[in-house]
Amino acid sequence: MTPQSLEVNAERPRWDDHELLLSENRPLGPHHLLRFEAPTLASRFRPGQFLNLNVPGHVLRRPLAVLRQEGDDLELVITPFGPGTRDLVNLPPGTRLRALAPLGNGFPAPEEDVALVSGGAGVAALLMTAAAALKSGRRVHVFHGAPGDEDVELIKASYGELGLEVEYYSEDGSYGRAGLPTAGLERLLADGVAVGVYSVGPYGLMRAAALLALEYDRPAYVSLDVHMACGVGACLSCAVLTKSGQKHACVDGPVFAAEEVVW
Amino acid sequence: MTPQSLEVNAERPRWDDHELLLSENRPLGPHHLLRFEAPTLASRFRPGQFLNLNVPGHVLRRPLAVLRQEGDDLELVITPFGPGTRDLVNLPPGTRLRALAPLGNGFPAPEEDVALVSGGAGVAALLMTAAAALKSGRRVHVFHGAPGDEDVELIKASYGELGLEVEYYSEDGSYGRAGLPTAGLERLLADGVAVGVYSVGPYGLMRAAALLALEYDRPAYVSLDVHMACGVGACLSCAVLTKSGQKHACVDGPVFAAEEVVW
Amino acid sequence: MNRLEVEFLGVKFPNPIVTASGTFNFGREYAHLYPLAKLGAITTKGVSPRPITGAPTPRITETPMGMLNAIGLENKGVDAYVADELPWLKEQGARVIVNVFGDEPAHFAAVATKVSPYADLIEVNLSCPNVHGGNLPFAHDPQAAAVVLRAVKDATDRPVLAKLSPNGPILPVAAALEEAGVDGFSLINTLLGMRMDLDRKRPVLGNRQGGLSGPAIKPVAVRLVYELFRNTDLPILGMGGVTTGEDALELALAGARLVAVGTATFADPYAPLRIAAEVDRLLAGRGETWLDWVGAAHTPN
Amino acid sequence: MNRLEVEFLGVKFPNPIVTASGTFNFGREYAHLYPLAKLGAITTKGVSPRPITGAPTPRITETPMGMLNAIGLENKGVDAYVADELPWLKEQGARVIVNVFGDEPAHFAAVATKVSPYADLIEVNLSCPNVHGGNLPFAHDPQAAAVVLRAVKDATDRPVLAKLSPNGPILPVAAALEEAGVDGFSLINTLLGMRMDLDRKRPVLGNRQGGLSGPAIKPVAVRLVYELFRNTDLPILGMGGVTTGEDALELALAGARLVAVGTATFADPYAPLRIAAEVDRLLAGRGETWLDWVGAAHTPN
Ligand SMILES: Cc1cc2nc3c(=O)[nH]c(=O)nc-3n(C[C@H](O)[C@H](O)[C@H](O)COP(=O)(O)OP(=O)(O)OC[C@H]3O[C@@H](n4cnc5c(N)ncnc54)[C@H](O)[C@@H]3O)c2cc1C
Ligand SMILES: Cc1cc2nc3c(=O)[nH]c(=O)nc-3n(C[C@H](O)[C@H](O)[C@H](O)COP(=O)(O)OP(=O)(O)OC[C@H]3O[C@@H](n4cnc5c(N)ncnc54)[C@H](O)[C@@H]3O)c2cc1C
Ligand SMILES: Cc1cc2nc3c(=O)[nH]c(=O)nc-3n(C[C@H](O)[C@H](O)[C@H](O)COP(=O)(O)O)c2cc1C
Ligand SMILES: Cc1cc2nc3c(=O)[nH]c(=O)nc-3n(C[C@H](O)[C@H](O)[C@H](O)COP(=O)(O)O)c2cc1C
Ligand code: FES
Ligand code: FES
Repeated sequence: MTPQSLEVNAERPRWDDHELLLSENRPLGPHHLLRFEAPTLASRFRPGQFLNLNVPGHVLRRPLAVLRQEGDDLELVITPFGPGTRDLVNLPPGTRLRALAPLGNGFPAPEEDVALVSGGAGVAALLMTAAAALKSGRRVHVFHGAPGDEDVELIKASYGELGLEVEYYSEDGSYGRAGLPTAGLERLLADGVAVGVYSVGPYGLMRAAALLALEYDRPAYVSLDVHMACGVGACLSCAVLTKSGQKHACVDGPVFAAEEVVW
Repeated sequence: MTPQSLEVNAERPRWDDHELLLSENRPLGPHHLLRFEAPTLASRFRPGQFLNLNVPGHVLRRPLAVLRQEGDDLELVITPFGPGTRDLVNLPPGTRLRALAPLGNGFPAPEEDVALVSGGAGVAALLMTAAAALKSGRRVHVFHGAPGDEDVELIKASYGELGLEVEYYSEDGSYGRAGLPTAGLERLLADGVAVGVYSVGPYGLMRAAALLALEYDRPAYVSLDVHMACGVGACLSCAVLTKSGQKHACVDGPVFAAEEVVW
Repeated sequence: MNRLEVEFLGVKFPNPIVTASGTFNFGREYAHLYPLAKLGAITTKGVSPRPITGAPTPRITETPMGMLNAIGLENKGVDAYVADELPWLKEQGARVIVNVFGDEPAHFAAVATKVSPYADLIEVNLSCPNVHGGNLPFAHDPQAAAVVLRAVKDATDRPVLAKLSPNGPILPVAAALEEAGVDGFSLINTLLGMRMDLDRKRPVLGNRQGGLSGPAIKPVAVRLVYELFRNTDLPILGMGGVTTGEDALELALAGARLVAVGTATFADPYAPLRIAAEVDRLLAGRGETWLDWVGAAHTPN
Repeated sequence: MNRLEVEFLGVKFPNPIVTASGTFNFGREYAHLYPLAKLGAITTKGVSPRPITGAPTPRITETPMGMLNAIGLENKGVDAYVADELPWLKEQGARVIVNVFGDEPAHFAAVATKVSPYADLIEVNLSCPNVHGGNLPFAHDPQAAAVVLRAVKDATDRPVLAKLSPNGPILPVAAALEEAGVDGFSLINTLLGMRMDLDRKRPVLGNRQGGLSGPAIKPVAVRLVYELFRNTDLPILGMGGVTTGEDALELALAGARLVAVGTATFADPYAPLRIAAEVDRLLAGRGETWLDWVGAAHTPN
């Protein structure tokens, strides 16, 4: 199926092409935190939405979650991966970029306590949900996983700023607990704690978290990472197979309920 | 013929790939003056030589004459023309570039008084010859042409700094004398003044200056503007037809004696 | 004076810049940004007789100044578009070029008949594989292409463009299509290409290979439009990597009467309108019109 | 351990990165920068029986992440190179691939015979027009290409590579060449393209059209090497837009045993050595060798 049209989904905020001014770019371990002035986007993002950011010298924009938004300021966390993100994390403050935003459906507001299961820059897509949950008085359990200790600074600059305690898992045991963050989630769920599960990170991590939540009959949401060109429903590149047919991550997602996804 | 090999032309200075740090970039009317720190190139350029400068995001380097060199500092004048030069004149100070240099044969040292006939950024290729002539006590006559008054700042920042008076010709009569700078050259030659003629600018201007000099039996040199890829004799893109066969502007030129060129 | 106005096969276009098939869907996604009637025209996503799910993901990846796509012709099928999208699109006042395809001549024809009421022009995508012809695309088999074209011509009263592929010689196919009664040509479709994922040691795309588009292919587009123009009197809709007004004028010089913008729209949803405005500014500076440029690189100086 | 060492048709290369024909002349221009023996090999400028003056200028122009060239096969002719350049080049200790062409089979053969004493491999450029075959390049006429190849094979004891053109289908030509006894393939030569000069309303290049090279064409090169690898057991020298070690590994995954670097050398004369060093570093990080990558995208995961 082609994406639902804007007419059908009227509450989706209308996106446009906005100008962003890079005001700060600092490394957080292997990641970079980029802060922008984006007055025309002030308060436009819901938790889990994203923008499609241009990169000078590149033909396509890059989809990125919004870590934080305060007034005119907007922050992204970018992990250099291929040519585009490598160029992005090298841009000097003062650079003007453009972004299609706000895009995507975002996470549903938590209706109970939440468990966040993140890996790498997946934190970016979860932080606004964490803040919203705290604001509405929910408890927030955080399980974060990484190959080693490289995400410590990222955790501090994100969950840390909200005063959240993070159960950190490293695969090589170099920091926090050894193993995968789904171990923490499983313990929590096995203890019968009633949480909604939100997971963003590598596919394997999201899948494991989603299957655990389904096993314990808890609601769970993931943000799927699909290669995108337009970001707005026009190119059909971001197909996702769901139990109700083929969807498109940029408009029908990137957030999907765990039980909807064909894992 | 392929370019003369380095072996054959032993006095040609060996080029290499050098790093340049852009220290200043200021407009001079429609042109830009770019100043670089280039310590590894200090005192390497002879008048009329050029470098092949990289432009971020472009596959080929761009051949550009050296306006001035003092110690570690090196200055270029660039007229935005196509995508590459447009990008160059927009680079912020602090940008690091690379240049193959020094390239080309350069002008022969003046053996008598000289007449310079320039158009646009052609000034860049002539200024070091002007300085050398003055230093060896020759008289320097300068004729510069432009469509209108747009080259006034360029003239001030180049010939002006050497204390030279410039006979400025504008085609539309908006500054200096109305007409073409070859009018001034012709007057000088008709007066029987014994000068060597050096011309750099649009093809038509160089051709007219060269033919005048030949008519009055004066030595004349031009710097031919040919599309170049490698800049060092390897790609054979910069062919020039001369009376002694096909030459290549990057190594056998860019300077050619007027009587050698098949106009 | 409208410098940009151009007539093409009897249809009036307010400006020559149209969207390229598959890069603008049916226009709904961009309709809140500007009135779609301001575009020269919209070329729709390719429409087939029945719905197609498309290729496995990843379906796109970037390359130097280009992108590869292997969408796999995903579409909802002609009936859904005739029900939901095409009437809406005509209501917007937009000129509409409907891109059609199938896996045999009768299927192309069936789609053409159904979309005709909403189409100003029909564009026949010949790059799809000919399932009964050893999967060689119609675009590379002059006789098969001609059979498709004749079937479509019989099925519609709208002018029909054949969309040519740069992955094989175009002139023999163009000649066969002209013989079969085609009204005009559009080109170029994408060049086949591939990118490798070094971590997985595998092609990046789910479909392994995909179609290369964007500025990287512009020189190939300019050359093929130029060559075709020398060999036909039929009008040409040119495309391939157009991102600026200067790019559109390059294609016009080569012989394109209309110019489509595809990949550039992903990075800038306003691209088709911006490019039309840039062309207008360049022409105004010279006191010329678009038609002064169409094919001008071929006329004696 | 030398991770980069590779044997190709009986010749040992210290690393798989060689220069591409026409982009390094005969090496003399770069010999003061580094010992030419450090390169995997040098592929010479194309050599013809008699001197050729070449095409009118401009002969090159830039395009988005690419360049067009129409040098027109300028060269001094085989006798001059055998006298002045090839003996010198062999003295440098470099491995040498001599690129040869002509306008009929006997001319290719004559050049091959003369250069053989200095050649580790002979590369036959089939992209030049077949003057007795309606000017269709040999590369697009399987039978004509096979005749050339047989003539060259008879004229030399060196292994012979056929250089394929991406401007037409490659598999039929490759099959005919294999039948004719070719030892290996090199690809891709340039894609035909064009750029317009908006001021003159004319093609930029003196020759109007030229060959597109550089990063823009890399996806096309990866695809064609990949397709050829699936259809032949002969070794492949791959090229097209390689600028980094990652690019070279993409071509290796597709099936290239040697990789040539052309256009990148214009912007960085150290490019072939830098790319070899980058490949070495990437391989070292994984404890792998170059040969672990050659064709690896085709093996079951
Ligand atoms: C909704 C969403 C939110 C994201 N949020 C973040 C974030 O906050 N921080 C972060 O570091 N990364 C995030 N990503 C992943 C990020 O978009 C990719 O890492 C990036 O696009 C890769 O580009 P590249 O040039 O480095 O790699 P390349 O492989 O060169 O990219 C080539 C093309 O493929 C696409 N692509 C490649 N990998 C991915 C991928 N994993 N996901 C989507 N498209 C891809 C690119 O967009 C580009 O069009 C997000 C992805 C999505 C879909
Ligand atoms: C020896 C020499 C010295 C020069 N000195 C100066 C100078 O001091 N200041 C200045 O402004 N310009 C100078 N030029 C001209 C300058 O090199 C071109 O304007 C520039 O290369 C154009 O690049 P572009 O990207 O703007 O245009 P494009 O047309 O996009 O360039 C595309 C390609 O064509 C080549 N090209 C295009 N026009 C020219 C041209 N006129 N001459 C040579 N190559 C060209 C470019 O190098 C590039 O490879 C000189 C040229 C030569 C040969
Ligand atoms: C994502 C994508 C989808 C496309 N889908 C179609 C299609 O359905 N039918 C078709 O004829 N061409 C399709 N094309 C090709 C374009 O219409 C166009 O011919 C090509 O992309 C070159 O133009 P560009 O470089 O401006 O994108 C598609 C191109 C892209 C990038
Ligand atoms: C300026 C130039 C000259 C070339 N001359 C030849 C040639 O003489 N013979 C040949 O077989 N290929 C020639 N080629 C093609 C290259 O060898 C190579 O196949 C092509 O450029 C693709 O590689 P690249 O993208 O790394 O440059 C030439 C390419 C360029 C850019
Ligand atoms: S349809 Fe989702 S990225 Fe284009
Ligand atoms: S030979 Fe002169 S530019 Fe390459």
